[in-house]
Parts: sequence; structure tokens; C-alpha cells
Amino acid sequence: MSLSIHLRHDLPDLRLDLSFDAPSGVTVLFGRSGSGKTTVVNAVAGLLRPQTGRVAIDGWELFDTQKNRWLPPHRRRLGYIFQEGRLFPHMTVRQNLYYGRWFAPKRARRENPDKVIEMLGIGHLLDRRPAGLSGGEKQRVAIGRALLASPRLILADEPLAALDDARKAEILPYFERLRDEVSVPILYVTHSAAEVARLATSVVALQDGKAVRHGPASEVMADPSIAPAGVRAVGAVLNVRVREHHADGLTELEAGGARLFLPRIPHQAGEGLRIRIPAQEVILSNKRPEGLSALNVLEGVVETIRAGEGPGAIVSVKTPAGPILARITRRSVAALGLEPGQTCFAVIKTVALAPQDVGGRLTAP
Amino acid sequence: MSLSIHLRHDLPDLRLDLSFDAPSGVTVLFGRSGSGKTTVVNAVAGLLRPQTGRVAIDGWELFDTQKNRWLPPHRRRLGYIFQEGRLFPHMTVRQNLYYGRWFAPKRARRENPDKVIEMLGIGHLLDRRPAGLSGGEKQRVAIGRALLASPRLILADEPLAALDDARKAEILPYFERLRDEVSVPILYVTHSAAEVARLATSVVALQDGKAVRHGPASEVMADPSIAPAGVRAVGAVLNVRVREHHADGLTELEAGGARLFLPRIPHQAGEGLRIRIPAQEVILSNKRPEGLSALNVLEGVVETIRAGEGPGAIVSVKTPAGPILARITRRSVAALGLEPGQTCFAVIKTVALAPQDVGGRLTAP
Amino acid sequence: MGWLGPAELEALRLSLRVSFWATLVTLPFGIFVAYALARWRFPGRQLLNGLVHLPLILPPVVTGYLLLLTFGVQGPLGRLLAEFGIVVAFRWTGAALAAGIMAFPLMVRAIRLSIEAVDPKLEQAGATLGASRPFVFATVTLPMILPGVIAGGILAFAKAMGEFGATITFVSNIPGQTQTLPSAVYAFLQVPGGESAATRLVVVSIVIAMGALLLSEYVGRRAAARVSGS
Amino acid sequence: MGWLGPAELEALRLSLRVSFWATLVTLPFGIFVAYALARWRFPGRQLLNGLVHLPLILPPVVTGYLLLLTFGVQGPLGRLLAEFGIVVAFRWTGAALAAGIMAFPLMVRAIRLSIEAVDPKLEQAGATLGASRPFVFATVTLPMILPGVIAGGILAFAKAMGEFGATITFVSNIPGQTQTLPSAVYAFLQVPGGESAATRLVVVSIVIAMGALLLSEYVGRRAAARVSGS
Amino acid sequence: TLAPLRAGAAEILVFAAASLKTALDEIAPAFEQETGHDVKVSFAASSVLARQIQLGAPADVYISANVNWMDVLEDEGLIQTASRVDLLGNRLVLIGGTEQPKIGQLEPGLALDQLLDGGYLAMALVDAVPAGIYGKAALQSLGLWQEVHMHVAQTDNVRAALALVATGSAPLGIVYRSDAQAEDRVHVVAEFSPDLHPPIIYPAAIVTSARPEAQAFLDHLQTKAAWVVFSKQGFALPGS
Ligand SMILES: Nc1ncnc2c1ncn2[C@@H]1O[C@H](COP(=O)(O)OP(=O)(O)OP(=O)(O)O)[C@@H](O)[C@H]1O
Ligand SMILES: Nc1ncnc2c1ncn2[C@@H]1O[C@H](COP(=O)(O)OP(=O)(O)OP(=O)(O)O)[C@@H](O)[C@H]1O
Ligand SMILES: [Mg+2]
Ligand SMILES: [Mg+2]
Repeated sequence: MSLSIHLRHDLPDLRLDLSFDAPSGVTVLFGRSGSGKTTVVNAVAGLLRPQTGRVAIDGWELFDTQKNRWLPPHRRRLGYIFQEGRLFPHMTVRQNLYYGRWFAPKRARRENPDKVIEMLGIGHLLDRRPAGLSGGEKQRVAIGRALLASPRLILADEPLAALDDARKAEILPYFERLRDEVSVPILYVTHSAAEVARLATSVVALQDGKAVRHGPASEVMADPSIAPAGVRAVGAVLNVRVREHHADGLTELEAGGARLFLPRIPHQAGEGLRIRIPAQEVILSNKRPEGLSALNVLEGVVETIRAGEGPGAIVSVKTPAGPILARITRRSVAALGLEPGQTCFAVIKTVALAPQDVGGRLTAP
Repeated sequence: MSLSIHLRHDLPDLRLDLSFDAPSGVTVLFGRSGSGKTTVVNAVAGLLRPQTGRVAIDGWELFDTQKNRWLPPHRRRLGYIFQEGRLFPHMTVRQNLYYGRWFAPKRARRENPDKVIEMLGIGHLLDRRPAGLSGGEKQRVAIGRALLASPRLILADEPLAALDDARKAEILPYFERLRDEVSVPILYVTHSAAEVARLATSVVALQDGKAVRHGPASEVMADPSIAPAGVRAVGAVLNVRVREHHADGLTELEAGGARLFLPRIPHQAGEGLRIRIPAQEVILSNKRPEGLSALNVLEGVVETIRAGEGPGAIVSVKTPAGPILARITRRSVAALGLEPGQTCFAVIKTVALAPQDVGGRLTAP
Repeated sequence: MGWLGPAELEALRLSLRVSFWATLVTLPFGIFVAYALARWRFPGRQLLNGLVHLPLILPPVVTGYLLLLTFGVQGPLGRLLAEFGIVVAFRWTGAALAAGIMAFPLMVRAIRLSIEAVDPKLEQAGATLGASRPFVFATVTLPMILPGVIAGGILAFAKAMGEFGATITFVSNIPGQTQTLPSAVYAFLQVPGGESAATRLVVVSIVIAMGALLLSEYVGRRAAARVSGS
Repeated sequence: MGWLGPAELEALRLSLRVSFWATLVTLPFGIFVAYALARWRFPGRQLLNGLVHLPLILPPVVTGYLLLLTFGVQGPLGRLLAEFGIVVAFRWTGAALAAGIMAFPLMVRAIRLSIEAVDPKLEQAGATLGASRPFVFATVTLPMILPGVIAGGILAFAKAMGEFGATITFVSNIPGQTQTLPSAVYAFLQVPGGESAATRLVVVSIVIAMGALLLSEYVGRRAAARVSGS
Repeated sequence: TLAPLRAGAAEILVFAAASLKTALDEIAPAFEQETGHDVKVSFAASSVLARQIQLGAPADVYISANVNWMDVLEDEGLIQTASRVDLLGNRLVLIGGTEQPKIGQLEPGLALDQLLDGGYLAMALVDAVPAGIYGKAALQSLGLWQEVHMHVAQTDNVRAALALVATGSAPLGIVYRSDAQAEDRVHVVAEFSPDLHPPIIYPAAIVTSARPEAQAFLDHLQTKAAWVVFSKQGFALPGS
């Protein structure tokens, strides 16, 4: 499945003009407040009629202004999670959740409502009405409502912004599952680099209504120049395989022959997954470090050194596990005498690999 | 100034029952979705009339159910930044911003509107109406509206959740300035540990309507057991002084005689400030490390080792700069043979000190 | 109600029947027209709007006369309906028609205001979830405007209970057939000594209308509470 | 309007004046009562609600008669007002009073519906910013209900233009003083052959009321657009 | 709801001027008793009823409060000309509150404005409603119209004019004697001589399309028994 979007639309203060084809999976729209993300999503949903453009899911045209084709919103089979919830105030939470199911074709793949409700932790709210719910509760119901509509495309406009970290960590895997197992394409708006790294198959960086950067997540996220995420979002994405769970609560991973430890993850031994290693979490050393608390040390060869903004530089190190990015100060580059071709050691703290940086099964972008 | 809150109120599904006195500065309410944060804020604002309770700012009672005292909301002089914006749809952005000023007493301290508008980046929106604004734009206007009302207490309910990182980084200092310079007390609801660490003078952790933990930010944040933030929010807060700005973009800090480097910060030489050092960013070594890219190495003595949840442990190291917390695996604790009284070295990456962890001038909690 | 004579009871019963049907039958039209006026842009929209308001502006006698001209025995619409076996001239159905038409502007205004207060964003949300326009209307718009529909309905009912000028002009004042409470009151007021009988009837209509009003307040409040969730 | 005689022109002018003032003067009361009914809980609320609706339910003649009893030369309120130099009996002011009272329920209903549609959360936001209740009302509620106020006002104006029964009963029909368009129309309809003159007057009132309606649509739409921001 | 009709019994629909309500409410049941016919009377303004007959109302008998509308129907062939009778008459009176002194005779030169004392003279619409038309004619005959016409408060029917006087809103009014009779708060100040105005006549006739039984009812209205009722209500013989 793929998503093809061409849009051109003038708003009073903003000219939207973008065009991209996204592969199956999660396409993240990334950009500053006011850059036009919601507007793009609305155009895909059919809530905004762009002046010119075409949107197609896997060849199925939602609209094409040239051919004068226009599917009304209710025929598009979407699950739109709105930035502001938009729950139906006169219905209970249960009725909100089941609303889309009335209209889904009988043969459509159906989520198991009980599972969704449990995952979102809203079982105790089912008979309440939206008005009394907290901000986060509302947003969880909105997510559930969209998921249960058996959509062919999920539009998620900052779905997790109102949620606490623990809840985020619970819900993120669900989006991964949607991406990996059910292959519903997802157009996902977020500000969070962690969410991008974890979910994105491809990333479209928006700025003033234009797509300034577009590509596979691993590429875009390795590029310090993308404005919205900032240099702190840069990181490498490694394909790894779970080798063993240790008794002291660590999980051992295997990546291209190298070993990596991180706090216990729920995945099974043998399972493949991808992890993001934020560049700023990586320390480089020019000799094998000893007596350090950090358990992960990867030997490699410096490939490139890019001076980033400010006092920092991004050093790319080729290791058996894959390329690792490290963000260090230029002063350290000088002090360690780093230059391309030189051998060095990347030190990664075990606990620095945050759960939100560990994704589900990897699908090739 | 201090904020004193005693509340008891039964909602259908939640019993709110909490009581705390917060010192001047920013009091952060911290807790999972649905734990009652907004309800507390509403009670302080007078939008909810609690069954019993008392709220006072610096002795000035907003209400006291025992004395049957009840100030109506408009006499409380608040700046409430609502979780959902609540802009006036029939007014322009400018009219929204200036709304509270009509009612502020003439002698009240007044923010400079131009400065606020510039800081929030909403100058180009002044003549627009809220309906056409993006989610983040709305929230910025809501912040400006509250700030310009010359409030005696600011209530901020997840004010930055809808904003991108860059914008957050721009707005956070403003809340700091409010805290430090203007000494407006702020009751601040957030999910973000970074925001807590940076802003909070004291933290109240809410769970199911009860205050499960309450204390100065540095204490609460050093405690891995507080549920909402999770172990990743643990960190030490150091009082430092800016010593010198180096030509290569680094700023040298002095902390109890020790030197720390971090990427250039805007503060002036000689200025005092506080920085948060997240526990998970700290690596420990049992001998002085060499050849590492990390510029900051602090020698110290292990004070305590607390086994945290999972495979980790929190090691507290007494250094000349102050106590440093390090979160490392128990395996490393064993491998390094760490125990209380032992000398060790804390390694902190320069770039790991994120701008959002660097606060403004420190005020004693 | 022992103090109402049989003729008066008959008028009461008739008034109730006329008002009930006038309200019930016009309600769907009222909702439709209100929706069209609130949400659609079409040529002739203002004309429709004006037409709807006409009975409010015209003296009731004129409305009654116009009804007599069009729906009477010899009127074009009257003849058309007669071919389908529907006779309204000088029947209670005609009284209901007159009352319905007189009440229509009130009903439409009330419903229209509540439709305009529904946030289109909620309707959009319904659409993205797969509901077609009629479904969105039935499941989102209609439940949310219920308080307005009830208000409009009760306004119409009250108006119908009090309507007199157009009714008597259109279908006359035939006991048991077209003599509603207000027409009976009118007749009593035209003769010496009729005041006490008229007062009795007026009190009865007040009691009924107030009862309906209270009921509608209660139902409307419950509907509104459901929407606001409190 | 060369085809209107001087007497008819006078009636037209008077009708406009009466309806204009009836609407203008009752509007603040209408807004107040609507607000009280929509937002306050107080003993006697349902009584007030019933009272407001009374003119809708009562036959106009009865309303007129009650007005005569209370505001007439000998009526208690009439005498009270007279002490302040205000005479309504047999004056155009009385016609305006009658029209205003007859139109009041329509106005209140329309305004009340729009008040109920205003999200109290916005009013709360105003309060936290320091605005007292009246200020919140003036700066938040009132601008947001403007479309409803306009709708209510125009409904009242249209009703006032068409009101006849209560007016003629209360202040009778004194040319140049209390002879409004509808009473002139009524007079014409009483005599054989008066239809064409009546038609002329009816056309005039329709034109005026439609003009007011169009204007109100336009103004109301602009006000609504401001609120919705589009 | 209705008692079963006797063999040969019919339903008769009467369109009658509203001011006849009390009398006909008494006369019709007696007639029903006697004949077994079922009489329904629709009371409304004469003009309204006439228009309805013009437009096909199923009325059998029409009783008007003035001759004009009957003339119109007759001209249009809507009534059986032969059946038309002048059923009743009435007298016009000047009424006032009970404190008003009685005047013996209404004469030209009467100082009516003095009696009004700045107040209004209550009448039915002087160009539209019969009582008003007759009253205006009478005042014109007396030469009083010019001076008083600015002080006339016109109502849509006689009863409303009576109410104005009864409530003390107007000091004087001109109404039918039949109306003045039952109101305690007013009394007759003076009677107008019948020759001051065109004769007050309530004509009755059978509608062209009427059922044959209608004639029986019209006949009954002219019986002695009916007259007793009418005169009790203050009606006069036509032309008296
Ligand atoms: N009026 C009400 N009626 C019933 N329950 C309510 C009402 N208001 C709040 N609650 C419930 O009280 C709990 C606390 O709500 P509150 O809005 O304070 O949560 P919160 O901590 O602000 O959450 P979030 O972070 O999601 O905004 C929630 O479970 C909510 O459903
Ligand atoms: N109907 C409209 N009329 C005028 N301007 C509009 C309209 N809708 C959106 N805009 C403007 O277009 C820009 C993009 O809006 P959009 O909602 O797409 O931003 P966004 O990227 O989703 O921002 P955020 O992250 O804050 O939600 C904003 O500057 C907004 O003010
Ligand atoms: Mg957006
Ligand atoms: Mg909340």
C-alpha cells in the first residue's frame, strides 16, 4: 500500500504546496506549529477541498481535481483522530467508540473492541459522557473511536500529545501493530522525535506549507539539518535481533555479530526489531574503555564528521552493528584526534536506550 | 509568597483529597491522565466549588468552606491557561490577548504586551480570529492572554503540550522569568519530566486524587519511586555559576570548584543558575577515564546505591559540585564493585545537558 | 372538569386534537426547512425564508382568507387534495392546517437557531467515520438539536392552542367540527353575559398550555443535559 | 407609494413606529428574561416562564382585555404610569405595549435558545480573566448570542407588524393615533369589495417585513460568521 | 357523540352573526326537540361567513348582522331570494358608566365633547362594522360627527366598544341596546331615534345549495316562541 499526495491550496497566510509519495506504513508529518500539518490531513480527509491536487491510497483515488473526482468524506473509510478530540457530546463513551462500526462494510477487517478498550484503559469510562472526562481520557476515546471504524487509512493529528509518558508507552505499540501487522497506512502528525523514530516509515518535514525534506525515517532522522526536530532528534536506527533475556533484567541483542544490552524488553528471543540510538547518547573513545558502567561498547571506524550547529559535530561510525551516529563537541573531536578512517569505540549506556526508542518488528521502509 | 491548598471533593468516580503548602515559585502538579490535576486547578480558579477545603495565596484566602468564604473567580486575579484553549471565538487574537487587561487593577504589574507577543511568535496573527488558527497557535494565544491579565497566580494546565520542541524551548524561559523575577506563583500541570525539572520549585505528585508525594523539585525528582514521571525523570539538580564562554561554542561552568562544560548558554558570566543532570545520562567509572569524548568528569564518593525498578540502580555520588545521581545497571554496579564510601568518577556528556535542563537564575526552594 | 358543558368539552377535545396533529405533522417539515435555511445555500433560499415567515407577518384573517382561497372547496389545492380523498375545508383537518401554518415560523426559527449552534466540526467527525449526510444528521445533528426541536414543537403547540383568526376565517366555527377553544371563546365574547364562560375556557387553555410547557421544559432540560454531559 | 391614500400612509408610518419601539424597548427585557430562564435556577422560574408564554396561548382579544384592565385609564398600572406622566391608553405607546407583549414570547424563546448554546466554559474563561458577571455577559455572552438576539428581534418586529387583536381591544383604532396597518386591513375586509384596498396594505406590510427579514439575515449571518471565525 | 337522528331527520348548518349566539343557543335546541333535526350554528363575523359561503361553505342558513353582505350573496345567486327575510332589528344606544347622568333626548347641538370631557367615544369601526356604520350615520344626522370624529375610539366589534366603557377607559360609547342590557357596569344614557340612521336589520336567508329542511328552521326563527327569546335579548322587530 502506498499513499500519494499532491496538494496546492492557498490560505490567507499560507500557501500549501506539496507533493510526495509515501510507501506503506507510517508517514509522519513533521513541522512547526502553523506549518500546515492539520491542513494537509484535512485535505486527505475531505474536510478541506484543495484548489488543486490528488490523493490516492494504493491507486484508489480519494480525489483528483483534474479529473473532477471527489469522494465525500464518509466514503473515504478513514479513521481520523482529531487534534481536539471532537467526541460526540450526546453519546456515551461506548456509543462514541462504536459509532464508526455501524458504517464499516461487513467484510472489513475489524479490530476487537474489547482489546482496543483495554489497551486504551477506558473500560471504566464506557458509560460516561465526554463532558466529564479529563483531557487525556477524551483523547484516548478519540483514538479508540477511529481505530474501531475499520479504516483503510488512519489520520492521526498529534494523537498522543495530551497523554502522559506511561500511557504513551502503552499506546505506541498499538500504532506499530497497525503498521506492521494490519498494514493500514497511517498519516501521523507529531512533534516528538521519539515518536517519529519509533513509528515512522517515512517522514515528511513541513515548513511553511512546503515539504522541505522527505524520505525514509532512518535517513531523515540522521540529518541534523531538519529544522523541526532539531539536532537532538538525530540518531541511528539499527536492525537487531533478540538473543537472550538475562536473569538480572537485561536483554541481550545481537546486531551484525556485536552484542548490545538493554533493559528487559517484551520481545521474544529470535525476534527482529529496530532500535534507535540517539546520537547525543553516544560517547566516543579512542581506546577501548575500561572500568566504565556503560555495558555497550562497539568498535568501529569513523566514516564522516559533520560539524553541526553550535559547538557540536555529528560523527558517523561504521560498526558491525551498522552505522552509529554520535553527537559530541568539536573540542572532543579535536582532543581525541578523530578523523575519517580512524578506529574508535562507541560507548552506549544500557539505560539510555529508552523504551520509546525500541520499536516493534522492523518492516523495510 | 506561598500557595496553600486543602481540598476534598467527591466526583462520581474519583475522590479528590489533598492538602499541601507550596513555597513561592512554580508548583508542578504531576500525575497520570485522569488523576485529578485539572480538577484541582479548577477548584483553585473557583470554577469548581469543592465540598470542603481552603485555598490561600500568601495568606490571602481565595476560599475557605469552614469560614464560608468564597471569592468568585473574577475576583481571584488569575491567569488560567486552559488545557483546551478556550479562546473567545468572536474576538480577534488581539482582543483575546488584551481581554484581561481591562480588568486588571491599574497599579498591577503589567507585562509588556509587545514583548509577550513577540516571545510567543503570534505577531502575524493579531487580526485573525481563533477559528482559523492551528492547534499550537491557539495555545500560544491562550498563554499570552493569561500572562497579560496581570495575574497574582498563574494556573497553567499542560500549556506546552500542543507545541513543538523549538517553541517549547522559546516559551519555557518566560515561565522561568515569571517565577524568578516577577515572583508570580504558578500552579503548573505537566507530563513532561523536563518541564518539571526545569520549572518546578516544588512538585506534587497526584495519583487517583491523592497527593502521593510532595516536596522540593530536587528531592522529588531524585526519587525513582514517583510513578508518573518514571525512573527516566530522575536527576540531580546542581547550583552552578557561569565562568566563561569559550570560542568553540562551549560555556564553562563552575560548581563547587569543579568545572563543567556545556553548549553555549545565553547567561552572562558570573550569573548563577541551576542545571539538571538526568541520572540516566551519567556514566560511572572506577578509574579516571581517558580518551573519552565526554568533557565532564567529576570525581566523588559513592553515598548510596538504591536498586530501582527493573535491572537498574540509582547511585548517588557526592562530588564537589554537589550530589550527582547516576542510573546504571545492577550488572555494572557489580562489575565496577561499587559500594558506599568508594571513590568513583561521574562522566557526563557535554551535549547531553539539554537546553531544557538548564534553568534560569536559581531561587531557593 | 364538571364545570365544562358538553359543547365546551367538545371544543377542548377538538383543540387538543388539532394542536397535536398540527404540531406533529409540521415538525418534520419544520426540521427540514430549518436545516435547509441554516446549512444550505441555494437560489431561492431567501424566498423560502420569507415564505415561512409570512403567516407571522400577515394579519391572521388574511392568512385564513388566503387559505380559504387555496385550500377551500373551490381552491386549486383544495380540489387537488379532494381528488386524493382529502378534504380540509370546514373540517378539523383544515383547522389543523391553519394552526400548523400559523405556528410554522415559530417552529422553524427555534429549530434553526439550534442547528446553527451545532459545531459543524462534530458533523465532520461523523462523516470521517463513514456516516453519510442523512446518517450524520440522524445521529449527530438531531440529538444535539433536540432541545431546540422540543422548544420549537411546544411553541408551535401553544400557538396552535391559541390560534383563532386564521382558523375561524378558513374553516368557520362549526361546533364539533371546527370549533376550537379560541373560537368558542370568541363566540362567547360576542354576546352579553358570555364572559364567565369565556373565562372558564381561557383558564382551561392556560392550564393545558402551561402543562405542555412544563413538560417540554423538563424534557428539553434532560435532552440538553445529555448533550452537555452534566 | 403613490397608490396609498394619506390615511393609509399614516397607518403605515404608525405601524412602523409602533413595531420599531415595541421591539427596541422589549429587547433588553427579552434578553434579561431569556438569560434568567436559561442560566439561573430560582423559585418561580417556571412561573415566569409560563407568564412569558401567556400572550402566545391566550386569544389576543383576551390579552387586550387584560391590558385594558391593568393599563387602561382606570387600571392600577395605568394610573401609576399616569402619575409619572406616561399615558398608554388610546395612544400609540399603548399599541407598542400591546405589540411588545404579544411579541415577547417569540423574542424570549429565540434568545434563550442561543444563550443555551453558548458554552459556559467560555464564560468561565472570561471570569478567570477578571471580568465580573455583567462584564462577561457584555463581552462574551452577548456578542456570541447576537445572531439569536437579531433573530428574536426580527421575529418580534414581524409579529408586531402583524399584531391586531390585542392592540385594537386595548387601544382601539384611532386614526393617526392607534390605527395600525392590520386594523386598517381588518376594516377593509369587513365590507364587501374592500379586498383590493386590503390587498394593497397587505402587500405593503409584506414588503416591509421581508425587507427587515433580509436585513436581519444579513446582519445575523455576519455576526455568526464573526463567531465562527470563517 | 350525537344522539341518533330520527327517520327523516337532517343536519342543518347555520351561519350566524356572532351577536346572535345567546339567542340561537336557546332557540336551536328547542327546534331540535321539536323536529328531530340536528342544528349546528357557526358564529363568526358576518363578513367572514359571507366570504365562506362565496367560496363554497356547506351552510344551509345564513343570518347576517347587516344587509350589505346579504345583498352581495343575493347578487351572486348564492341565496334563495324568495327565502330572504328581515328577521330582526335592533336599537342604537349611547351608553356611559353608571355615574353618567342620563340624557332625555339626543338632539342636534348636544355638547357631546363636554360629556366626553377629553375622553373617547367608543364605537365599532365606523366604516366597517354595522354598529359603527349606523352610529356614524346617526351622529352625522345630528350634526355631531364633525366635532366628535377625532375623539372616536373604534373597535373591531361592538362588544369591545362596550368593554371600553365598562372598564372606564371611555366615558361614553355607542352600542346596540341588546349589548348594553346585560352589562352592569354601564347604563343607557340615551337612545338614538331609529330615523337617525338606516334601519338596523338582521336579514336571514337559505343558501342556494341548502338541504330542504333548512326552510323549517328559518320558519321556526319567525315563530312567536323564537321572538320571545330574541326580545329577551334586547332585539327589536325589524324596522321598529
Ligand atoms: N464533572 C465530572 N463528572 C464526573 N467525573 C469527572 C468530572 N470531572 C472530572 N471527572 C473525572 O475525574 C477524574 C479527574 O479528571 P481531571 O480532568 O482532573 O484529570 P486530569 O488529571 O486533568 O487528566 P488529564 O491529564 O487527562 O487532563 C477523571 O477520571 C474524570 O473523568
Ligand atoms: N481556515 C483558515 N483560514 C485562515 N488561515 C488558516 C485556516 N486554517 C488554517 N490556517 C492557517 O494555516 C496555517 C497552518 O495551519 P495548520 O492548522 O495546518 O497548522 P499545524 O501545522 O497543524 O499547526 P499545529 O502544530 O499548531 O497544530 C496556520 O498559520 C493557520 O493559522
Ligand atoms: Mg494542527
Ligand atoms: Mg487535565
